Amino acid sequence: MTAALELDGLKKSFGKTEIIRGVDLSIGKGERHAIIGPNGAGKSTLFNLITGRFPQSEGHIRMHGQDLAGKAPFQINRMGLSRSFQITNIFPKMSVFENVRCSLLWSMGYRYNFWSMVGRSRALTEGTDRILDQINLTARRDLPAGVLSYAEQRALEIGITIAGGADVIMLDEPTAGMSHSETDYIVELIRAVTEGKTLIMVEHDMGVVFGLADQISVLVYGEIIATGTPEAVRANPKVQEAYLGEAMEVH
Amino acid sequence: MRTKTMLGLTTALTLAVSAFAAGADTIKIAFIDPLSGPFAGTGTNGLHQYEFAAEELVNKKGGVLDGDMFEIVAFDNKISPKESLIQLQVAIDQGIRYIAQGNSSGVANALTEAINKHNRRNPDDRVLFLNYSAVDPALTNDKCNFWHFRFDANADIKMDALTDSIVSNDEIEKVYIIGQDYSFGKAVASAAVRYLGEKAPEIEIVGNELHPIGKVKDFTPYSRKIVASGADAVITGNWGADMVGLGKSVLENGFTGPIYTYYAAADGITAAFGDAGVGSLRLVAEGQLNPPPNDRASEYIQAFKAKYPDGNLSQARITNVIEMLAKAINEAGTADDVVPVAYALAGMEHESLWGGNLMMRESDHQLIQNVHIMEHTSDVVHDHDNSGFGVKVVKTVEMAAADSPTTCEMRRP
Amino acid sequence: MDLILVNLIDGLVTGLLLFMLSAGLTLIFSMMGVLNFAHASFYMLGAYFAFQISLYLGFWMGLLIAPLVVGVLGAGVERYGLRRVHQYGHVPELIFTFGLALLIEELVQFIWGKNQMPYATPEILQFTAFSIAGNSIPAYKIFMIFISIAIFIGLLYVLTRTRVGMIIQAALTYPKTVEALGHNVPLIFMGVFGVGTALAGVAGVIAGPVLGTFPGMAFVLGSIVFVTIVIGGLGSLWGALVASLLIGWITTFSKAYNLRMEDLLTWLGFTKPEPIWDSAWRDLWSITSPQIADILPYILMVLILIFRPYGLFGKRDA
Amino acid sequence: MTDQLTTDPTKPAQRIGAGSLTVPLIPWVLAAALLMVLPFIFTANSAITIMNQMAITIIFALAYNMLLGQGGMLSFGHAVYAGVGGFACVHIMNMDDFFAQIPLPLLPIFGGLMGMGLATIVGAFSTRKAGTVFAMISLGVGELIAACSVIIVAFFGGEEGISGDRTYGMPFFGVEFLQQIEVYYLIAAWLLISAALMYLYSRTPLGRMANAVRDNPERAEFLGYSARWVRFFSFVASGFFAGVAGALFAINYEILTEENLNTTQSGLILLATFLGGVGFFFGPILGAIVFTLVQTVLSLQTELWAFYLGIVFVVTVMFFPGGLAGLLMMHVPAMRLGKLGRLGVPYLKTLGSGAIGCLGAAGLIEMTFHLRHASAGDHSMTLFWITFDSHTILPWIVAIAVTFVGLGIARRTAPALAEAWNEANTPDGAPR
Repeated sequence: MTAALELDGLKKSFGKTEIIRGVDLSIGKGERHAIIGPNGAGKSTLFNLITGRFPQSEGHIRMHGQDLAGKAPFQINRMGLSRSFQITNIFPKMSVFENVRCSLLWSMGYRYNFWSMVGRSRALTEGTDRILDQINLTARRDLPAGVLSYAEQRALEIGITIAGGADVIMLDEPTAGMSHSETDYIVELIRAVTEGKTLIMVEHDMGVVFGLADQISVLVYGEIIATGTPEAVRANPKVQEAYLGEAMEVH
Repeated sequence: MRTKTMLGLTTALTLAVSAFAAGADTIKIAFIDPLSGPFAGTGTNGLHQYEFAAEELVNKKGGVLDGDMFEIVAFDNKISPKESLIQLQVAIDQGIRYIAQGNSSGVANALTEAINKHNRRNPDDRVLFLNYSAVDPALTNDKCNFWHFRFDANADIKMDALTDSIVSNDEIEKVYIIGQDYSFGKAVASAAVRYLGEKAPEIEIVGNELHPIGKVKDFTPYSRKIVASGADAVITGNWGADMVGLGKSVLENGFTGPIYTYYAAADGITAAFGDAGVGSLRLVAEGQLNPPPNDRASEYIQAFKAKYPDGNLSQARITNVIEMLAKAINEAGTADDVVPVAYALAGMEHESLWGGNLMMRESDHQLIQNVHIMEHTSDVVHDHDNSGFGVKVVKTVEMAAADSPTTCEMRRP
Repeated sequence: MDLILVNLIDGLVTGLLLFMLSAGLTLIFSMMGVLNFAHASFYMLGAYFAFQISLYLGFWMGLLIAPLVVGVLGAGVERYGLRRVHQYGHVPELIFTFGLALLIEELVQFIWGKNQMPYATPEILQFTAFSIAGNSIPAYKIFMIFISIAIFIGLLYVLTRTRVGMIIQAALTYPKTVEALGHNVPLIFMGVFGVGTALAGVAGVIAGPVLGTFPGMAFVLGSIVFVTIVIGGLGSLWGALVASLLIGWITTFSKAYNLRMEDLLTWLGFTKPEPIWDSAWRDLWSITSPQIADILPYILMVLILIFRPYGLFGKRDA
Repeated sequence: MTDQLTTDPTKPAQRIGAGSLTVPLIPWVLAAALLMVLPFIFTANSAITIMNQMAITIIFALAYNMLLGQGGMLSFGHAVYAGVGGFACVHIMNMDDFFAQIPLPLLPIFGGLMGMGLATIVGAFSTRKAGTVFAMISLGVGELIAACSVIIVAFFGGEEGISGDRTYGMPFFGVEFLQQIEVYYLIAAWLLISAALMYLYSRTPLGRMANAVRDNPERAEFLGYSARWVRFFSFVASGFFAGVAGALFAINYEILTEENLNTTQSGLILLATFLGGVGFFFGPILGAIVFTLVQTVLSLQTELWAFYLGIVFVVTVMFFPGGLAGLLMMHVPAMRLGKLGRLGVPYLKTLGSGAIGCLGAAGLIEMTFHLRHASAGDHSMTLFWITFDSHTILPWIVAIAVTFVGLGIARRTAPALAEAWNEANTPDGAPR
């Protein structure tokens, strides 16, 4: 069985600064994989490399065995990879319903269709409503997304990310800036909507990480210093030393 | 005609139509020319000349027919062919039968064609086109029609006179032709080449070029070329800012010979040249202001300057338009049916306020008149732009090009 | 050939004039991300103000006062207009400055009318500095060159050698950080906008007498200034300088020499269709370089945008 | 407050726009009926000319808004697509044999295809980026093609343009399009067809994605759509309808010139569209109507029309970025609550007096202008149907008084209006 996602000697430099310094990682199908690490370790850069936002300097990224080199974000998305963003990245002027519907269009085969009415497709409307229901935003359906509360926008962000039915889901700090109750709500949401899919997430909240992930990788200064189950990573002395130290004591 | 207002909606649309509704005893002449935008100065000045001429030459003398007065109705065409057609429609709708326009041959081409079509499609409310300033030769040649009358000498006729003047000047051996890149500029250039070739093949044309119209910020490179070519004289059809820009730049960069022009007077141009233009600027035009041709003309100019101190009597032909139209209406006995008026105008002879005879040639509706070569000087009685400078006639071609050929095949109703 | 030297000087004058406009525009752009469509309108205001002042106090006072007035006006536009529109995003900002350009043109016509103003060079500079092969170089042109270079050096000095310049340069790249350091970034923005428009004002003051002071002067120059900073690379002062000189020389030389498309096509191995006036390509064959001189910058810009979207010296995408 | 705005999903009738399954037909039927009867209300030929102009501008503005409003692309050179479509149609009119074979009403299709063809070429490189880069390329290409129009005389006819005769086409059910009114109905029909098509386009997947790309191109890329291709298709579609507008222009005026292509024309359509409002489909329609009226009717009344237009435009950009349509749509919540009527009196007080104040100010401007630029000795001027001497003090006092009293009352009553506004937008019984 090929891995869902495979990184092989991945490097990225901005000018002379090497941000990602050779990452090898294999994420299996259906795995829930969390990437943790201190600020500035290169977690978001890693995400951006995988999703085609930046080109890598060296190395390979393979999804289901296919090389992603030189592919644009939309091409990677069409191959079944979808991501969310650390800073909420939705369509603020469009309604919540529209937001979700737009994220369904490509996967439902509409592509650059300009001859059929979106409003006429029952399947599309029902599909959108189903996702709205899943992310608990049915009541907000017709509001402009920009007026939602922060937690609701985060939920919408996740809704948009999963709507297209991608089988590899990447979430960048889904609970950043949330209160405890909001975090619990989002964690439950993530658990529900990524059922049966490969999940890769960057997260700072260790509660979330240990609650959700099957596997954890620790990224420090552009290198992965440990990968394994939560227990193994927790026990890893290198991790303890490099990063977790005090942070772990708290939890 | 007043448009009925329905549903109590006195909308702006109706306003447009009814705003100019006036009494029955006036003969309205639509003045369609730019009254806003970059050429508004020229347009407004022309409008004043029309209003003054109608008042002074017709209305004060008791009007035409049974005391019908002339009224000039102004329409702003923003020097756009499209706007002109809209304004033409508005004018026709107000029952106006006479359309006067002059600025830009492009607009004139659009109007003459539109009027031709209109008259063919609507025989009940035909109109006449009194073109007082658009000099593209095509208007009285290939594009001529029965409804169009041109009161200015066309570009060819003027060039004929202008080249005569050049040929008679022994000091001119090399000529540089430069103009704006459009129909009129090209017409001027080809006429210059043709006439010089016919009259004085020994005169060398050392440059013949066109520059983009209204877009050149700095004419220095052109004047460098002119100076470097060793030309003794420059011929240009430039007008407006292009005239000022080219002329000033040529003089500034060391050119000392004569510059032969069509439109280097009034509308701020005379003031802009001032002292620099003396001895160089030559102008070919009809209508003599200096030396004053007769007392009547002088009185007329003084009266105009009294009413419009900032204005210029820059288009003497406007008085010809008004006088000849009045005469034609009287001869035809009607102002409503333009066909007899047109027949009366065609072939009409008239003595101009500015001296000399006028003859509206029947074959192409081109007015045959005296064409003058003038020079820019301070030795004038009537100046332009209140600058102390003006144009003075130095040479006259009587009834210029009276027997010139035309390709016009006019269809008459 | 002597003419080359003459044209080099002429092109330099045009280029430096363009640079005074594009320098301000590019400063404003790199700081605020706003392409000020109305920039050339401030140039026009400079010329008109200077003309008005020169009627009473003479040319030199006009040169001194008019740019200051323009700068204050510009700062006012930033403070009360642009800052308000800023919240809606860049496209409305661009539309705002576009509307402003229209309004200023109408305003100028309202106040001064539609004719060209008799704004002339000062008498003290109305002589021929020197002549090259019969072509005279007016002293005023030399004066223009000196003023432009002085301003460029002054600008460079302020930006690289003074504290204010350091803050501005920092604010260009890290506005948030500079603000956090306690500097009043909105005030800096206003100041830069004011200075940028004042520079345009200076250009207007010294160009008005030679290029004409009329309501269309902004429109004629406006889009060329845009083209300049796009070619140079949005936000790059050196780019603006290089592009200005490039455009100055390209347009001057293509006007000064009659290069014909016919020669080029023949050289490329095409045969001239006969008879030429009946061919659909007749217009292509008859093109000469002076005819297209003024659209060359646009062609250059489109090519640059296609092949090098960030311009000659640009560091980032707009 | 936001809670109050939430619609109840169990009542489909309340679902607005986005979710509804049907395209509302009633406005279209009303529009068609209105277009039918308008010539019977405004019978004058010049009124029909203005309405023709209006209809053409509406199509063009709607096409422009496909870019600006729906696609977020600001173009300073869109006139070239309309212009080139129009030029192509005049050339077709002049191809005697061919033109006699096709009925005139089909001509706009050719214009549209021509506009579309050009848009395809230009769009291939200009739509890579939105925002400033797109705006600059559009300006450059626009200037380039406009400048070429005087150089490439074979196609564009140089400065004087080219003209044709629409009546040489094949008669369409016996109609030869000799009269303005016949042309009116042809244009009206095309207006309905084009507007409907453009409306429907905005409801297609591509149309929806154009909005998404406008709001957040990066996010759209991560949803499987190439922002560039979405922009490209919008651009091409917009080019088609611009070409249709150009073709109708050709049919109506039978002449096309350089000014159909130049940046002034492109700027005007931006002005009209933005004034109307880019946020709503009907915004450009409103804008085109108002703009055409200002251009053709107000310009007959005052030389300063462009000055006023400039002021209104700048004020719109600064204070009402939603344009006229945005202003109208602000009243929808109050209308839903059935409280629109409560705004009537405060509006009358504030806006009424404000309008009078503005007219007073306009009067002052006109008088200043007359004082400065009228010919000396010409002291009499006519303003609002009153003729008076602009060199006496009385009219000035009156104008100043009207201005200050009008604006003063507006200012005084503004808080009351704001109060009434809040009131009207708050459901009864809601906590304030």
